[in-house]
Amino acid sequence: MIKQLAYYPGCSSLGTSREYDMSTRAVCELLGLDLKEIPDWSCCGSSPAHSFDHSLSAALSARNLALVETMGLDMVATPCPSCLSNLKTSSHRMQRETFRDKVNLLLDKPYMGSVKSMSVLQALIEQVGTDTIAAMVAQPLTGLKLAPFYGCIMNRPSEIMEFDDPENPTSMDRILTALGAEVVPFPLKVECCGASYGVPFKDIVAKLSGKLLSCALDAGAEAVVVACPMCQMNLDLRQKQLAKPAGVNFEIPVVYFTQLMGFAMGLPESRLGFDKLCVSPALLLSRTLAAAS
Amino acid sequence: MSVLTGKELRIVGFLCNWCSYGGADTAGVGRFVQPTDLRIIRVPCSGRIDPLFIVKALLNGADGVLVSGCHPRDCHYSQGNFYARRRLEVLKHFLPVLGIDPARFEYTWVSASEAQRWQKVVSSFTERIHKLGPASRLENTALPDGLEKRFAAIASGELPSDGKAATRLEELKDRIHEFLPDLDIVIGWQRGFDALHNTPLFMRSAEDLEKLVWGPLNIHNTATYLPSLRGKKVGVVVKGCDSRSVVELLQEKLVDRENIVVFGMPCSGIVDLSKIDRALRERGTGIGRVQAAECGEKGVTIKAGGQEYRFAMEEVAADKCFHCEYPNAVLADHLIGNASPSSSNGKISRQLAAFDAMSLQERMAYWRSQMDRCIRCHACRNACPLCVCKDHCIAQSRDPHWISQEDTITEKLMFQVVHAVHTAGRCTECGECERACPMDIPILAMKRQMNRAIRELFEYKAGTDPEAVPPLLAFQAEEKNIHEGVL
Amino acid sequence: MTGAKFLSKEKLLDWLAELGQTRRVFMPVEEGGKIVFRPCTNGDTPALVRDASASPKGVVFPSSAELFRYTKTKARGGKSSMELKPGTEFEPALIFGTRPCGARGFTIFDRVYTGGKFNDPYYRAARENTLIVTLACEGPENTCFCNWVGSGPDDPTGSDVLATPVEGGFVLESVSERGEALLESPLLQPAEARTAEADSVKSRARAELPPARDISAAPQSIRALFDNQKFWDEVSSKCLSCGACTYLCPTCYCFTITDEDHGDSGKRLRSWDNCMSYQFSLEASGHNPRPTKAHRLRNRVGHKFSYYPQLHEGLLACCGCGRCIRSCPVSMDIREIVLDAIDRVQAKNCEVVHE
Amino acid sequence: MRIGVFVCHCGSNIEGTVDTAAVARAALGFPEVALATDAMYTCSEPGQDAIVQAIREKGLSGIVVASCSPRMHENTFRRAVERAGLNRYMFEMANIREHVSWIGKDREANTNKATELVRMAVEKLRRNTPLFSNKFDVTKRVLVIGGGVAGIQAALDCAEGGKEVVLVERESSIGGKMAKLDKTFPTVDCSSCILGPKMVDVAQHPNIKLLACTELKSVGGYVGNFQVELRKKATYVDWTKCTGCGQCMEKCPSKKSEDRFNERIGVTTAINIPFPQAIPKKAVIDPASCRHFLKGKCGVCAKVCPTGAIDYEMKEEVLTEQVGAIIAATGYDVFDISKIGEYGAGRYPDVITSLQYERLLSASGPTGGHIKRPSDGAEPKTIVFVQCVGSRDKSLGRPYCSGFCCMYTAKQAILTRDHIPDSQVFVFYMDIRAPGKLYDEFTRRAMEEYGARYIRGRVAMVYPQGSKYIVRGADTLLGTNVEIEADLVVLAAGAEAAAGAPALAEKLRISYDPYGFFVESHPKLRPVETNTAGVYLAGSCQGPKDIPSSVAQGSAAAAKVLALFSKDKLESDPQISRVDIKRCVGCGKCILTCPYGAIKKIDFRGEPKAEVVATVCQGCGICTSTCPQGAAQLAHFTDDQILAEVNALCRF
Repeated sequence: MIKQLAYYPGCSSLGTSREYDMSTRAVCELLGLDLKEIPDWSCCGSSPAHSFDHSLSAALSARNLALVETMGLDMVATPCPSCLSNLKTSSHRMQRETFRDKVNLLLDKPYMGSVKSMSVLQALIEQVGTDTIAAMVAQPLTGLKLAPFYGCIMNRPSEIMEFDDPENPTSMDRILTALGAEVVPFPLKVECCGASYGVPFKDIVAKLSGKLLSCALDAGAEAVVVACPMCQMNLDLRQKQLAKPAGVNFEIPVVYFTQLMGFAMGLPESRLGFDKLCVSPALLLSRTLAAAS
Repeated sequence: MSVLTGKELRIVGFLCNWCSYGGADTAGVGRFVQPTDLRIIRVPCSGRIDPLFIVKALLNGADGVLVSGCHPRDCHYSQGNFYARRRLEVLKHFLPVLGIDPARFEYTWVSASEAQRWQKVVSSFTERIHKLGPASRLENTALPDGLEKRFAAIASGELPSDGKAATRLEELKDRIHEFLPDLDIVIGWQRGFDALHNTPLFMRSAEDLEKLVWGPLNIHNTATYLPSLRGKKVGVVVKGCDSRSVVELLQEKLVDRENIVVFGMPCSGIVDLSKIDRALRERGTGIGRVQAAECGEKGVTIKAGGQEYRFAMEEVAADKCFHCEYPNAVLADHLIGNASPSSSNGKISRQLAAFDAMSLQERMAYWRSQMDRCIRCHACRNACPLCVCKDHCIAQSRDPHWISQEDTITEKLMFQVVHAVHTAGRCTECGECERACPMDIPILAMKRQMNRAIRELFEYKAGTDPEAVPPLLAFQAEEKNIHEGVL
Repeated sequence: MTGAKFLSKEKLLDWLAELGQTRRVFMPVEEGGKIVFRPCTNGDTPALVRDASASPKGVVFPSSAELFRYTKTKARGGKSSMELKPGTEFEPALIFGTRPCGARGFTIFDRVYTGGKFNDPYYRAARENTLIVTLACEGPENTCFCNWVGSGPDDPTGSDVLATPVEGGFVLESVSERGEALLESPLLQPAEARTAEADSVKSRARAELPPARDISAAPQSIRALFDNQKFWDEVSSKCLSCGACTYLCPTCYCFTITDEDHGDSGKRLRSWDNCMSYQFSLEASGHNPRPTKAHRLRNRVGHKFSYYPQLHEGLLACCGCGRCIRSCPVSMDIREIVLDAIDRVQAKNCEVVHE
Repeated sequence: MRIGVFVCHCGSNIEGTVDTAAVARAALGFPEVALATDAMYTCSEPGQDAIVQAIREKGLSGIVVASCSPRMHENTFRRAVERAGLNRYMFEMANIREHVSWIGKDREANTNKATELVRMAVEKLRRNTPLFSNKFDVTKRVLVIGGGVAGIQAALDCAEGGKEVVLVERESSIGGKMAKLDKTFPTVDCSSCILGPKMVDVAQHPNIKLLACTELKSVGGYVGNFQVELRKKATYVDWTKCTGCGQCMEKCPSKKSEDRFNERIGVTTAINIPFPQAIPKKAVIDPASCRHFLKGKCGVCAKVCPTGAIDYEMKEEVLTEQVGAIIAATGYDVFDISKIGEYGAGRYPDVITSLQYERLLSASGPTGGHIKRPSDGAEPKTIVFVQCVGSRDKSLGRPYCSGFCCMYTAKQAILTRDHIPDSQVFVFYMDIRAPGKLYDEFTRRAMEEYGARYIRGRVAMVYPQGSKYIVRGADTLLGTNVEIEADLVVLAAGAEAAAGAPALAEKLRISYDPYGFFVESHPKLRPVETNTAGVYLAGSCQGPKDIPSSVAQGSAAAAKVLALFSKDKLESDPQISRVDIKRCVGCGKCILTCPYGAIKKIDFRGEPKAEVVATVCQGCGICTSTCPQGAAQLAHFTDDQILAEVNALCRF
């Protein structure tokens, strides 16, 4: 049965995380999730908006949510945890009547509060389920040791995000296991990668991200699997910068979980965008293909 | 001697001995200055507070009533405030139908140590009452013009339907015939003194069975007789609404399941004789001159004074039949067919909609004008299938002495409040109270309001589940829909 | 004796207003679909198309009347004294628009309260100060049976004036001396030829009534069935034991006395009571000689059709207005019960004869 | 009725803002008031004498005192009117101090309000009737529920006082949490050395009937006369034959039973005696791991048992006991640390609770008293203790302080350094709460003498790195983050109400707080009583407690029981509900809502009626507000009495 969800790609999808967006659309299509892109969606405001003004930040998200209501849908999925965080926080705050009125004043069309926001990860877990995912696997990722990395805001704060365990989430672990891969115990799976310090304090980012990659390597991972454009960029793009302080030359692929899903389900590479990654997973993936055949 | 005119208003407090009375004491010991209006009545537990005390106070001169007890879970008697919370919350929802501003009544929780909180509660409640000003008194209200018109303007709705009503009677008779030998009595309906008036029938023999009739003139709730026939083997023919009374009686163990046999008849609505009377009067005749009447699928055809009048069912059906959710018996040993229910869509009745459209002042004035007619015959009570106290009703008791023999409107209204409060969470809205009223006083409105509160608060409908406990005889430690403690 | 007078419809309210100058005028008005007797006020029009839902008895015999109030006063030294004040004095009244049955009802009261060895001052004061202008009936309702009890649609018993509706107005005939005085109003015209029209209205109404059933055997029959619990159980099975019948009945005269005490002051009330109620015969011990509704219904029927006639020269304590049938929530029919009782006793007697 | 009204000045407490003479004058005008006067101190001896004298001389039949709160002096005045020969319930109080004179300075308004309160009291009093207590016998046996140190103390004290005690314990041995401890603070003496003899005393005391592996099934009756049903679980070993020799344990082939006594550090045999000092020292089979039950064959224990005590067919039994009082001493449970995801308990084997650590320290524990990491058995060198885990944490629904964690953490720090002198000990804390005798000195010793490094701050996260664990936290005093590489992380798990405490409370008809701890009658003045007469509390079931407090409460509860049992007859409170059988229609609504089960259905001449069991009724009045006919009336708070008060206010 096909399920319809509104889809909010978020700005990263237009640039740094096009591969995430591509693979998400491809995988969802295959699994019967009909993603309807919100027409005329706008930026969620990201961190700058809410650091400046809560009602402005909420209005940016609420505009998109109100658009979902016009679409006649009651669920929206977004690949980006940062966008999700804004959508959810806005909805949460707008449960308060005074705040809701204030925000709706800023909008052309008021948001009635009927939309449930979720990550693509949550949509895949709750609307599709690991059983269906496992059943769709064409080339299992047998023998692939993966460290799933959720990032710091996918599940937190738990009373707003309301998905999975905030300290020890396992949803991505379960998907990867369903794909046939081996998930290594990765204690830092909800640590901060330092994304927002990416420009001003590169040394902090180097420390935080470096520790993450070291931990993944220590745990025996051959690749880090992510669900966040920010994390992906930090961990993948900066591996050269991280190498020096950590004293390790990492060279560990950092892939989106949707890419791996697409790969395991036999989708063509052109729809998954592995070529957009800095550290190429090609070697790993060809090994899996070889093992499978 | 009274409250200081111009300075104070009459505020009555009911406080439990263990927590809130102690809290008020602690506030005194701490010299927490409070307004002087409040007069405190000490009771052992908030569970002791009969909501009727509060209505009594509000109808008789109080401008505000404040109840305070132990915090939930802190009750000295472990459960008293849980019961109190349900009953008082329901009362709060009920008061507006009388035209009493619910803000004049508040309940809250204050522990023996919360002196400051008590001060805040008293101060803010007193302030609230002063903002509202002196309460309007029932005797001093005047009815605005055109209220009746506003009532009439509110549309009714859809009726249930049963295409095969005509053929059902024989099937019913056969079925009763089969079981009659094992039963002492079977209750049904027969034709009464004229063509429009049916009357309850008590069948004891096959001969009686021949008198049995079926149709929209079977307006009486047969379940009403069941509690008084306890101990006998009784068969009872029921419409959907009657069956809910049977279920409620079973819920309350007022009848024994093994002693009753329920014959469920699908119902496509009953008539409201007062509506027919009104319609006939508009046409220059009256219900007293009816010579013949016939009820068909399309409605009622009446011959009166040599003329024939036709009324569509929509014109003359009882209000309760519109949006009827239960045209079929919810419990039956023998179900004689099925009617299709009308879409209820959670719509409220015309009557309630009319009340909602009135201001509080108007509601009070409306009751004043309506209750004036009351002759205190208590037909409302005696027709009520759930008024099982009947002979021992507190309306006629000197000890306890809730209601006096003075025929003031306040006393008459007080009795109606007693009825509504005592049937709260139990009433199935069969409408017998209003139908039985020889003066056509719209007393069902109070029960409808009460039921709306019960539905909203407890998601409960009386008389639908024989195993359910009526909500005011139960509680939950955490009440999903009660959010008290605004003070 | 002044002859009959004609009152035109247009002048009805003026006439009532004129009467209202010297006494309180009560008339039937419509309220919430029912007709009740209310003091006549400006702008109200009487509801005369049919008999009132309530009976006119409340004007003379209020549902709750203050007999007296008392106040206790304490003097210094602990001695106290009690002061009694009589209840409000009955101001002269006039009932307009009751039907003959309602007026006849008062005569049944009279025999009890003023006719025999007892003299009820409160009732007497009210009755003597109340005039009754009765409206003759143009036709019967299904519940009417005044002809069974010796009355009729133009029965003047108990009235002071009998008004018969004719085209464009009423023909007024005085029944009593006090009634005669009422006809002296300049608003009235001599009835002249309209009297004949009135007579034909009356005879038409009489003719329209279904023939009366013979219930002369009722007193003996009901007495014979006194101990027949089965009979009373059966006829009362659908009775709800409420008081609608008694409180609406123009002839039910029972009352109860209560003191509403407020400490040092209070009042004594006389209120309608109702033999269908459990409390009516409840004794202080907790014993109740009429514990079931069957006992109580037996009393109501028996009182009207057997016990009262025995005390009052065979006159029934029923005026045949049919209110108890019309307003009964379960459509009980007192006629049916009386006939049933007569039939049963007759059938039994026949059996005896046959044997 | 002839009523006397006494309006008290309370020195200037009342008179300062209330014109008491005016109140008295006004009262004289109230119904049936024969005498009204003001007095300086009504509660003083001359004040009370004046009341007594007035009753005798003026023939008064009811008294109203307008003074302080009835919660203060109602009993004082009731005794006074009783001395004068009146029934104690022919008395009412108007609270014109706490509710009037102390809360406002407007003399006019206060005087008016005081007068109204007096009117209310007079109107109520006019409807009062004399009430009389009933006397009934007392069964002088006590049930103690829970064999931890509090229950043991209570049982021993009652037994020593010459009363029979039934002590029930859910586990197979008494001893409770204390039996699991290695040492106790602040003396660092051996826990089993001080508890052991007491446990033996319990076993040997002629007045104590010890029922282990037993739980409370139901409670009926009332103070002085409880009927208690006890459920004795099937142990599959006939304890009358078992000598506790332990041969069965040695031979048992199934070694996968969870070791509850050792806090699930390791496993144990399916047939088991939990620890060497167990009382009673009897074996129990765990059918969840016993091969006989799982596979249908084995029978090794039955073969080796020298007394033939094994009985695989044993069934659960229900016992009935008659007792006059009940002491609940059901203790607490340890907070489930796996609920805190960031600490990884449950995922990381070397993140353990303090009580598990206690077992590692104990010579009778699974490691024989050597501190070994559960993961690899290695001796840890760096040990991090984290305090307030599941305490003082609103986000976990545990806002309260568990009270004893600071102390036992200090003790464990000290013991760690004793056991492994070259170890490093870190303690993360929020505040040190050590208010007991020698307590603060003890924590200082841990820091100063034993070199435990106390870091003020919360731990954010624990995660493994190699064979170690990184403990990341904040040092709020230095304002920095800290990361410690630890070998073992010990979480000072807080106390929570024992599993099933709310259900037990409902059986005992006592209140419990939102966390499941039982609620005492008064937090200060009645700390071991409950609101149900005859039921007392001891130990941590009322709230987290350390050993001295638990023992003190055990003794206190015992003292209450002994005081109760010192009377041969008890008097019931006559302020209870009564059912007017003439009004009752037997609808049973009161039975449904009575929280005490104090109303029963009776048959009266073939009709159902309700009847109040006078000794069970506690006088809450729920039945009165439930009964539509007004048949159930709470004496002294009847509908008419409350209506009189309402009318006194609203009619004037």
